[in-house]
Amino acid sequence: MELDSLYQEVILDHYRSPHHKGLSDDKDIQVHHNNPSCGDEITLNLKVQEGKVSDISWDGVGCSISMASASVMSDLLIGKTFREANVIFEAFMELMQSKGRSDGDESLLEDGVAFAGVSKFPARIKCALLSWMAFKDAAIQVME
Amino acid sequence: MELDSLYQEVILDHYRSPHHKGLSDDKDIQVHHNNPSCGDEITLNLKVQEGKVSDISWDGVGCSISMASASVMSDLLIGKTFREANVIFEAFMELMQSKGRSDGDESLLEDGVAFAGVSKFPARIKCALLSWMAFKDAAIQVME
Amino acid sequence: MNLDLSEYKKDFPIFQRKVRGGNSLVYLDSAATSQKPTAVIEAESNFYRTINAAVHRGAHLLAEEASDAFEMSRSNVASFIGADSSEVVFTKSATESLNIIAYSLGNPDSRINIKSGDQIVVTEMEHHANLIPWQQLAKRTGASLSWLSFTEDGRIDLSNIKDVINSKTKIVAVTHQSNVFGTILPIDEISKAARAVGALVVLDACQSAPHFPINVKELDVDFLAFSGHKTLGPTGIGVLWGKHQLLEKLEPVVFGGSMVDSVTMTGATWASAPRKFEAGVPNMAQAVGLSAAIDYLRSIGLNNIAEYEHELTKYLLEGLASMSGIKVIGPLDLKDRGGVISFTVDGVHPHDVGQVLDQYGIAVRTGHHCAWPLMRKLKIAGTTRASFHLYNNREDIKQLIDGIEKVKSYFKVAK
Amino acid sequence: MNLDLSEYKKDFPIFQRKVRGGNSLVYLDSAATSQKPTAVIEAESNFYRTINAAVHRGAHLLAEEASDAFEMSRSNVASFIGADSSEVVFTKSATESLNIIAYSLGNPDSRINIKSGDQIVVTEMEHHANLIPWQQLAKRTGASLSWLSFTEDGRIDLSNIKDVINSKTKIVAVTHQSNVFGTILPIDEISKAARAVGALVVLDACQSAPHFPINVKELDVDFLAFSGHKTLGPTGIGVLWGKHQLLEKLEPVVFGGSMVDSVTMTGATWASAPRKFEAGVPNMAQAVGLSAAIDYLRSIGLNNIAEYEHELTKYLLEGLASMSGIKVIGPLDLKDRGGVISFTVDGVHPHDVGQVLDQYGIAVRTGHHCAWPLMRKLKIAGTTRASFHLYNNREDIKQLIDGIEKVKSYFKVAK
Ligand SMILES: Cc1ncc(COP(=O)(O)O)c(C=O)c1O
Ligand SMILES: Cc1ncc(COP(=O)(O)O)c(C=O)c1O
Repeated sequence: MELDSLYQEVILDHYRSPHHKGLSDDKDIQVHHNNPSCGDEITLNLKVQEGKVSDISWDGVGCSISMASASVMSDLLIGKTFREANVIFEAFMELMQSKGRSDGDESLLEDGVAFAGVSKFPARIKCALLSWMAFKDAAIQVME
Repeated sequence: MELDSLYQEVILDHYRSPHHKGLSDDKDIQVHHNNPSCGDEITLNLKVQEGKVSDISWDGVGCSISMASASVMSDLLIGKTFREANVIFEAFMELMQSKGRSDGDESLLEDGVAFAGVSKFPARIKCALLSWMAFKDAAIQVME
Repeated sequence: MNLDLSEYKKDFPIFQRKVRGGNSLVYLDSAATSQKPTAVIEAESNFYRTINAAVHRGAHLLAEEASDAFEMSRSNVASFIGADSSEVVFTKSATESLNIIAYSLGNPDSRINIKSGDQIVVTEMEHHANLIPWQQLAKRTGASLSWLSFTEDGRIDLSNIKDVINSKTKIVAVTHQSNVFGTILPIDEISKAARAVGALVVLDACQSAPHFPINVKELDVDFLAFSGHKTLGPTGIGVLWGKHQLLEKLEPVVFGGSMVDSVTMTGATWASAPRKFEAGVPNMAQAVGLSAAIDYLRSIGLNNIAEYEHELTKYLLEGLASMSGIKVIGPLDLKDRGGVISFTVDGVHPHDVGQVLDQYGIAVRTGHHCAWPLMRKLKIAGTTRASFHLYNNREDIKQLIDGIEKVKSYFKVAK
Repeated sequence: MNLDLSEYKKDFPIFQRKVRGGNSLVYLDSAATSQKPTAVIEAESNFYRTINAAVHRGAHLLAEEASDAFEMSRSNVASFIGADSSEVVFTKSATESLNIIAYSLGNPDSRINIKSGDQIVVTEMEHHANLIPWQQLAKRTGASLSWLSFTEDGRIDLSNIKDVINSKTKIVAVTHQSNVFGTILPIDEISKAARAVGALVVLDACQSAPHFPINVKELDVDFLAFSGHKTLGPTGIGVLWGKHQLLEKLEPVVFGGSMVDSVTMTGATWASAPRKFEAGVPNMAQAVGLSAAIDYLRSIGLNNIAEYEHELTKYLLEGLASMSGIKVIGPLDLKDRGGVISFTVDGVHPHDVGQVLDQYGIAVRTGHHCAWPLMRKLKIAGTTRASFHLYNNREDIKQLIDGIEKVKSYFKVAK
């Protein structure tokens, strides 16, 4: 069923048991983003050490796609340099814009490739991107 | 031709040689009205004596219908009591709303019956009424 | 079902299409926008095909016919709400209607206006369109904004109405029917409180005018707004009604052609209402389409539509009550309640509920429904909302109930 | 005629009807509103028939398809004027577009705004829609309004431009083509003067966008407005274009749903442009219709249309020049001139001219054309105006010329 390409098992697993959820006290910056069309919200804490994403923690309310995406993103980016994080970020963006025509680079995106199906549902792309946009915003702010 | 029912000879005559055109100095009140959709304008001076319309004079720019109507109206109302003037006013209103189904009461409206055809041209009714509305406004103001 | 309106569904061409997965369309999103019968679509296109011309400016036949059609539409809208033609302003949407009132009341040149220290009252269940314009008016003028709250089951809380609507209150702006709860508000009580302190009442009739008979005189309000597109009419048209003597006291808001009495380089004076509120070449084809929508609604009868939707509402509320893990957000009973039913599914986010339903051709709305403060107060992210119009039927509701069961099993929510 | 666009007339269903006296329709009033090709009428109705749903809020297929269609229309409009999608705001009309800019620039919270002592510059040939909003902005803020005048033959008078556009000037709002004279204004020179003093340029493109290719980057302006209904598109839709970085600095004007980032009972924050300027369920079907109009215009080629109208203009100007008692109000030559020709007939009021022409099926506009200050300056009550679009032809002009002769003989004006 078409739906299964959207709600891959990996996504539902992350949704039910999200990683890095719960804001840690140790942070360099906190950002709050929301999706005004559906009301989903995320608060994201970012900690930086020696040019690396040393920690991400987050909290929020949202649909399975947005919450699973925050979980997967945290897994992917923690421990990466900002340069590496940016490559992953761009790869995820590209996947989201692929309209279902890309499977994603699993070596880069790991569990993130499960979101390939989301790109066929235009209304859900912004769900998948909520946490990524929050991260990007936090990263820019922390650089300044 | 349909047009001839609008532009009766009487109307064109009044248009070419309007009566009571040219503002007299002797007035109790002056009003200025316009027709914002076409820009036609009329200034009307009213003089009252012993409950009578003792004089009307006017000036303005406008189409044949509006100018002829001012001319015919002046002829009709000068010398009448306000009560009589009001009866004539109402008769003219009724004629304008008749959608071509009335010939008008010639004993009351005299040359004014020439405007019967105007009632078939909705866009022109307000032309025919410009001076009448100015008169009504002046009469109300002078009463106050 | 006592009343059967099923014969009318065929008048709505959209139901001939198939949606995702080859399913028939089960459209349960009429509170967002309604579908259009052929009569409306054709009224709009026939305007273009036969009499299209700019109204009010014309010395030619088309302009005359277009003006006639436009003004006939105005009378038709007026009679639909028990008003006079001179009181009906065509706007682009209910949102614009409400903004126009707020801007005009904020203009110090209006002969009634809002000043610093005045108070504006809304409710905590307003749609953003009947909240933010008032927030902004308060901000511009130095007035304050207060609100009536709501009870657990989504009814307006009038317990403190005498405190909230007080001697400082100049405007009370409320919705006639909540677009989240489906609750119909007791406008008479609210108007009475407003009248007692000399405040104006603005009614957001977006969710009422399309569904049951309304009459501005009986409602005893001062201004009223509704949208064409929720009333089976075209998009791009809304209605602003205001009492004539009030409209005459107000300054216009949008400036341009056809709304003036006279213009020089240094200033302008205005035509009378409603003309002064309609600058520019208006949405003529849409006005004519809205008029056709009103004719269509009246040919069925607003009372019949209300009764029919009431029965559908009863049926859905009963269906939802029989399911586990479903919470209706709004009144569970049928008293003063329209055909808008919001609910949550335990353990499944509304967006995911909507997505699964969509897979089966069922169109519902999910989220905060532009009533974010309401959601915040309830501490929920949003709801799934089903809303009706006359083209819905029991089968649609059965499909929705079945669909919700599929949602629960898809997301492995305990039965 | 070098270029023949006559094959396109059949695309416009209105030309199948007969008007007063059983005559064919000679429609010469496109500057007021244009006629619509079937492709536009059907695009609008097909929206209702197949994908009608509220955009931007939907978790269902129709909402997705409607949003797609709406946003595609936006991109199409953007590319039509050489802009980016994020810079195109759908409004209800050019009038609304111009009012939105004026209101937003008057809001002290906008990061660019007009203050007491600032100066706004317009021209003396503006349509009321590009004059009164600025008068009102000046009034609200304490700014002053100045204007560039025009020469005898209806061209803009730039002789004192350095005085008029001076260091106090913050906005220069001008028309691209006069809707009375037909003159095309030298926007480059005006922009240059505005740039020299750091003023913003607002262009009223109502009479240009529908008739010749325009590109906002080449024009070097900051804001631009045009109407759908004059561009072969539906009524009830207009376009506001603004440079993205400017739109981002401006506060929204109409408040409601879908334009927010976040909302509480006490305040709200805004989405980014263009969304923040589009409160409420938008005029979706009309946006889709406008997009179809743009496709249609482009399929013929705006350059071809301009050239074709140029030839018609030449033909009419020659025709009028050969008649006695006719005075063209506007340039007699063809340089920088569009297909709008105003004239007076000695001894006959424009309204009477129009009435007689109407009797022969010829639709022209008469009066002040919402440019009353222009008429005052010329000391005339109004003009008769003939204006073209691609569906006109030489035969229409012959009929007009013959019609004018009939007017003269009807009113017994000396030959
Ligand atoms: C030059 C000009 N500006 C502005 C307008 C206003 O356009 P609309 O009435 O479509 O808002 C018009 C047309 O009426 C016009 O010709
Ligand atoms: C209660 C209520 N008020 C106002 C609006 C705004 O209507 P529109 O978007 O048609 O302007 C809506 C619908 O969106 C509504 O449901």
